[in-house]
Amino acid sequence: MSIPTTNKQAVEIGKANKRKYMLERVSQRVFLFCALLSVITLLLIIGFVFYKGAHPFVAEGYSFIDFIFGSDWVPSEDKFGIFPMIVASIYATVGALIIGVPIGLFTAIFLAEIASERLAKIISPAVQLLAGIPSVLYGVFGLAIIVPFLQDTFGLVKGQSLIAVILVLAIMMLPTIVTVAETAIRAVPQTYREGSLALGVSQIGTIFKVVVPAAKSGIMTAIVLGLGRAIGETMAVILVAGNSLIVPTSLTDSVRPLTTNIALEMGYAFGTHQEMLFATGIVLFSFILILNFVLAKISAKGGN
Amino acid sequence: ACTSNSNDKQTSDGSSATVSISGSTSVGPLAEKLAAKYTEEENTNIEINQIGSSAGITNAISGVSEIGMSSRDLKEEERANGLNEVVIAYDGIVVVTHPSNKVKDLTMEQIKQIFTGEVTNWNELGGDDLEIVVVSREDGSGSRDAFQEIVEYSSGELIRNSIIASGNGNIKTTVANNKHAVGFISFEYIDDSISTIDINGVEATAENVLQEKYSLARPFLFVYKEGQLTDAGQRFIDFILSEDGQLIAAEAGAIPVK
Amino acid sequence: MRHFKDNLLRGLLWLSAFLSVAVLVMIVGFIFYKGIGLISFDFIFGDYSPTGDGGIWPMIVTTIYTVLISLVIATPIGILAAVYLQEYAKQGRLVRLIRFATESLTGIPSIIYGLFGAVFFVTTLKLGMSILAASLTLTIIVLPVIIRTTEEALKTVPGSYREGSLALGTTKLQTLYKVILPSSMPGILSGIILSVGRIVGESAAIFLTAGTVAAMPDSILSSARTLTVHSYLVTQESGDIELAAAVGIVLIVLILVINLSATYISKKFNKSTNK
Amino acid sequence: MEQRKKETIINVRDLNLYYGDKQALFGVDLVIQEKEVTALIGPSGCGKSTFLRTLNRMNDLIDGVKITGDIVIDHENIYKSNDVIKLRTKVGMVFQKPNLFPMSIYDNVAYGPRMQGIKNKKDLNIIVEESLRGAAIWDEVKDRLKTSALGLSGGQQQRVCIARAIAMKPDIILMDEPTSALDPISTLKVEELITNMKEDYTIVIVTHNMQQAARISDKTAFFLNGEVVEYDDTDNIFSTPQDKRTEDYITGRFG
Amino acid sequence: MEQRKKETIINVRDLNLYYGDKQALFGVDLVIQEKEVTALIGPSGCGKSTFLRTLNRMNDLIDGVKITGDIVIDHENIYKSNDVIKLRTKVGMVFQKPNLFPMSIYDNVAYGPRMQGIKNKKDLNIIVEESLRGAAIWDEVKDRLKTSALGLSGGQQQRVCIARAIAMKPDIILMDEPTSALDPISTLKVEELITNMKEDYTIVIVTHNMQQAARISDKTAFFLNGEVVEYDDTDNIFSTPQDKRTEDYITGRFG
Ligand SMILES: Nc1ncnc2c1ncn2[C@@H]1O[C@H](COP(=O)(O)OP(=O)(O)OP(=O)(O)O)[C@@H](O)[C@H]1O
Ligand SMILES: Nc1ncnc2c1ncn2[C@@H]1O[C@H](COP(=O)(O)OP(=O)(O)OP(=O)(O)O)[C@@H](O)[C@H]1O
Ligand SMILES: [Mg+2]
Ligand SMILES: [Mg+2]
Ligand SMILES: O=P([O-])([O-])[O-]
Repeated sequence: MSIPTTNKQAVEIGKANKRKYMLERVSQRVFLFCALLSVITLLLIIGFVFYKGAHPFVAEGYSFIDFIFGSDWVPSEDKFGIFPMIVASIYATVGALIIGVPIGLFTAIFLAEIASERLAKIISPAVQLLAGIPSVLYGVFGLAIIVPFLQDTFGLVKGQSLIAVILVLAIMMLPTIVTVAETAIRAVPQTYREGSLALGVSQIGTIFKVVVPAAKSGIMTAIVLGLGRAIGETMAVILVAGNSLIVPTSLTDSVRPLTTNIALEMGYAFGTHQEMLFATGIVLFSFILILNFVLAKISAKGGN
Repeated sequence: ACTSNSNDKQTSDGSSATVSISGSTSVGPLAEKLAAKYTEEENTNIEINQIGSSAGITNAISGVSEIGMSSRDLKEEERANGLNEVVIAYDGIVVVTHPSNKVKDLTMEQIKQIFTGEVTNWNELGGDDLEIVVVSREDGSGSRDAFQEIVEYSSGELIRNSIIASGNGNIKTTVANNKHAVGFISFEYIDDSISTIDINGVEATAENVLQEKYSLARPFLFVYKEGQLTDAGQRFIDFILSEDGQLIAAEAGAIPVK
Repeated sequence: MRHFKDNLLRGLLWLSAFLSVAVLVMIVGFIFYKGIGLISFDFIFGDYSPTGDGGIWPMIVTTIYTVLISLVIATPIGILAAVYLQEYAKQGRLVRLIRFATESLTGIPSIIYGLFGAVFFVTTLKLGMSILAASLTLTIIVLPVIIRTTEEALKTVPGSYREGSLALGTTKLQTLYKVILPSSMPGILSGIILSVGRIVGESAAIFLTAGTVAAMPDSILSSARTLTVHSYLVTQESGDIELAAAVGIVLIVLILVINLSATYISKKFNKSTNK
Repeated sequence: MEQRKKETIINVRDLNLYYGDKQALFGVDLVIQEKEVTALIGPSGCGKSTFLRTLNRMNDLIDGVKITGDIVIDHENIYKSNDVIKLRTKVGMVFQKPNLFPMSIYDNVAYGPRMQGIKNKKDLNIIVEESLRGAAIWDEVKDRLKTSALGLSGGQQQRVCIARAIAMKPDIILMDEPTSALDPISTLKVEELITNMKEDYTIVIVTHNMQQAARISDKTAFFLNGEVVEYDDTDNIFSTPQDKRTEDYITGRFG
Repeated sequence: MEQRKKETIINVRDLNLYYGDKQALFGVDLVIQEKEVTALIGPSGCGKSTFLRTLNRMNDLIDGVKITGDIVIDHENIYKSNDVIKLRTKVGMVFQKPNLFPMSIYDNVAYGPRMQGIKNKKDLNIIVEESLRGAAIWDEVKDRLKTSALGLSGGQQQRVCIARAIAMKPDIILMDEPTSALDPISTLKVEELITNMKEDYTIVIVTHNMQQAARISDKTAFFLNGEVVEYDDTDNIFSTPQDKRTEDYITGRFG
């Protein structure tokens, strides 16, 4: 005879507990609703962007293939190709990850495991503060310091370049990665450290073989959030990217990532031009969804 | 609080009406200065949002704002929505370079060659042996539209690897920090950090524009939907076009209508 | 060999931390160096004037409004959503969908949020360009941040706490607010601090939804300009880096004050539960 | 024996439990009398903890657990009723590893009663003191009731856990190796306590210490690989085990 | 006894330990001979674990711990030398609560050797199997070596912990109540193991089970309130304790 663990028909529930169960049920619904809100907004936003962005292809006879692979973007002449921007976005994101993730994670490890409590108590809030500095100011910093620095140091004719974008983005994702990863690393139970150290494993060995793997899920979150910051960033990038419409072939080329294209022209766009900017948004979206998907796969693989 | 136009705001007890204005970031600062002066005397509340010419025009059409500001001419589709336009001032555009640049005077043709990439080194123009870095505004910008129309090249001809900067200030900072660079900005933003270029020997001044010796200029527009302009809005436009208003515009670096 | 590898890694850890701190010092140093000359009592507490010699008090007030309203809406929703995902939901399709949605939301560029807010909150819901419309847009932006960090915080609460409490005949809800949430408070708080940063630092999404009106807002339905939007406009349009940096100083101090009060609250919280 | 007249309080019939695909309990039948101490013994991994946790439905918390069969406690089929709260109030539990909350000692013990709505400070004080005395820990902590419970040593923590369970005045108390972290003196005190508590409570205890089982329990069930091999009066189990495997296990210990 | 000729391997002189302001150990003197089993007994909270953890400097991890006095292990003053890694390789440890890493069983046991640079798969396989056999757990886990160690029951986990320590082939093994979570059969196996290991290793073990101390140890130290009250051959301690408090404690258990 089988007894399902979730039995729907209530059998004699104590009076005092009735209220508790009611509250329990109601609260669960409320929690669920809150959780669903993000799905609802995501759907709304996707719907909105797709509605706007699909229009030229559905109703005005533009070719989506030309849009993706075209290399000319001249809205006033009805040319909408975003291939250079796609390439720029990929390069910029990957570059920022390559620089920002290791430095951010290592800083987080340093703060959680190596630094004295006193030092960590000073640095951690300072790094958190960086997270709060508006991206415009990063852009100003990039424009006034990084761009001239690149010009002078490497003798470039212009410092607005892919490398400037990468540096600014890497700096911008640091605080997010450091803060979230540090919290995750600190949460690893002390017994893991003890177990490893007691085997005569060095502190560094313990950190990299036991502590960091145990904090994997939190570290993935840190990277996802940091990545979000990098992909979604516009205002700082506009100022240092140069926004040229060329497919970058070197780190010193000026580039125009997808986000920048949207932010740059949205205030001035009208009609098809505006819709094409939304279409750029769709591409960006797909880009983000693919990335999230890949990251989820990676972290699931690591979880086994 | 600007979804509705000022009709709703005007209450019978005489408290202040609100005029909501949005649009071009070039026109914005001038409009703010005019509004500051105007509201010193009039019991009117003027809200100015600088969000770009097109967004302003869209808002004027949809009724989110009573008046839109534009630094470019209206497009056909926009006109079709029954928009009226008023020129509130003119704005001169000046070509600027790094202060160290020896080139001080260019012809229209040379400017075109620079921006279309036919000329790529300053030494071809009598300057040092430095590669030219072109800085332009974004596609759709009123300043860029006007500049290209007068210099006579199209967006497609603009040299591909030009830096695109998203505002007058951004162009100015970029040019001020790069001895290779050349760009164009509104008269209002001229200062010591950059050096200005004369065209065919004519200096970029308001006077020369008014005397039609200097041709790089475009209108600043207020646009509104027929029948949607309130009394308060109309009075503000009247004020701008008055002598007092035009004086303020001149002080702010713009070129008066008359 | 092992020693060498250890020392190398240890060196890299120090180097990374040094780089992070150096960058922080450089950025903050740059902002202060450029902007400190403009800071004065009148600059902070004075009314704005378009001629350039006015203050930024209206922007400060607007910024505080947006932070407060967004947090008041986003924090409870975010925490409850995280609670659902961690404590209630059975791992399955729905949870995966919600997670996927949350993660995707973190990656959407703020300009798209801005456009969405401008159409949905400003036009469709008829809130107009207003502090409220901007705050609602910001709520969507920070929601995923709060959800994710809260989830991580909840994960760190040992299962034995839950068992211990439930075995005493308490409901999940009671266990939640008496044992689980208090133990995960520091993590939740760090999420909120991150969110404050995101809200204060946002520009693209705000100027499309709240506008750029440089005057003291009458109410949360007024169109207004936040500090960040102000520094954005100043950088783009007038290229006045000093002024942008001066606004930056005020922003940094503001964030500092908010962070310190959050830390203080969390300390008090810990005292009452732990010690 | 006179206890024979006591009523059945727990009646387990044909209980099977699966962790996902893996079956951990196989057709367990067990009848537990009220106001007795029932000991569960058996080698590690044989399912003692798993079985114990079915009695207050703590296994509900683990995803993928499937249960078939019936458990009737106090005339109520606990897997048919939905009132787990009532069940768990009636059936208290002490875990293998101490699991105090990160609160003060006082708040830990007062936690359950407070959640049931007892607010009065004096009442709470009385409950806390009685429970801590009951768990033989009062003297050691009475001066630091307001300090964090996590600062105590393992043994002290476990006794506070027992106090926390006692504070709910349950009918039945489940204990999963409650003394495995205690020193002999505390163990003795707890054993005494258990013997005293028998007057008021029904106790089901998992233990590895056969001496302990022999000393304090009335009935003993021997588990092996998820089955109950033998269940009888403790005296019988230890003197004349019927099953060869029981005998092996017991003598293996003392052999 | 013939063991008397063995050499001193651990020499503790006037050891005091403070947790912040609170003193936990008071002038402990103790000389431990190599290849013997030394048991530490005493009531909960008396400082047994604390003392044990000074021997491989695990207390270094706790903020605010202050230590005075000397501990000489193998002719080296361990608090004067800086090579804790060497110390801990030489002095292994098994904790009170199992603390396996969130990895597979195999990886847990192979962890230490790997970190010492052993990469060869065959060597590792041999080490892992030997260690698991040594900890009397091989048969239970041999078919699931690659599954997560955290899925094991408490008892199984603790035995894998012992295997993990054995895998390092240390000179000295510290054990903090290693069998308190084990069932009698595993306990017996581990006890046998400990008795066998004596041939190669020096073992210091904290236990609450006086029978266990009597069965397996050569020397016994009785701790009370952070002091060593009595330290002698195990036979003497259990037959003719010199100190009244030792007697009370021992008889309290079996009284
Ligand atoms: N959450 C779980 N998921 C899967 N299997 C489990 C889980 N918990 C326990 N098991 C398995 O179920 C069996 C019974 O475990 P249980 O913990 O009940 O044993 P036990 O008799 O209490 O052992 P011990 O004396 O070591 O505590 C074991 O084989 C164990 O590996
Ligand atoms: N990290 C710590 N900080 C402060 N005090 C501590 C800490 N760890 C232990 N103590 C205290 O030191 C004393 C000795 O503790 P210890 O854990 O060594 O006892 P024990 O003899 O091992 O007890 P048990 O048998 O319960 O494990 C206890 O009073 C305990 O409260
Ligand atoms: Mg068990
Ligand atoms: Mg101990
Ligand atoms: O005036 P614009 O900003 O549109 O060039």
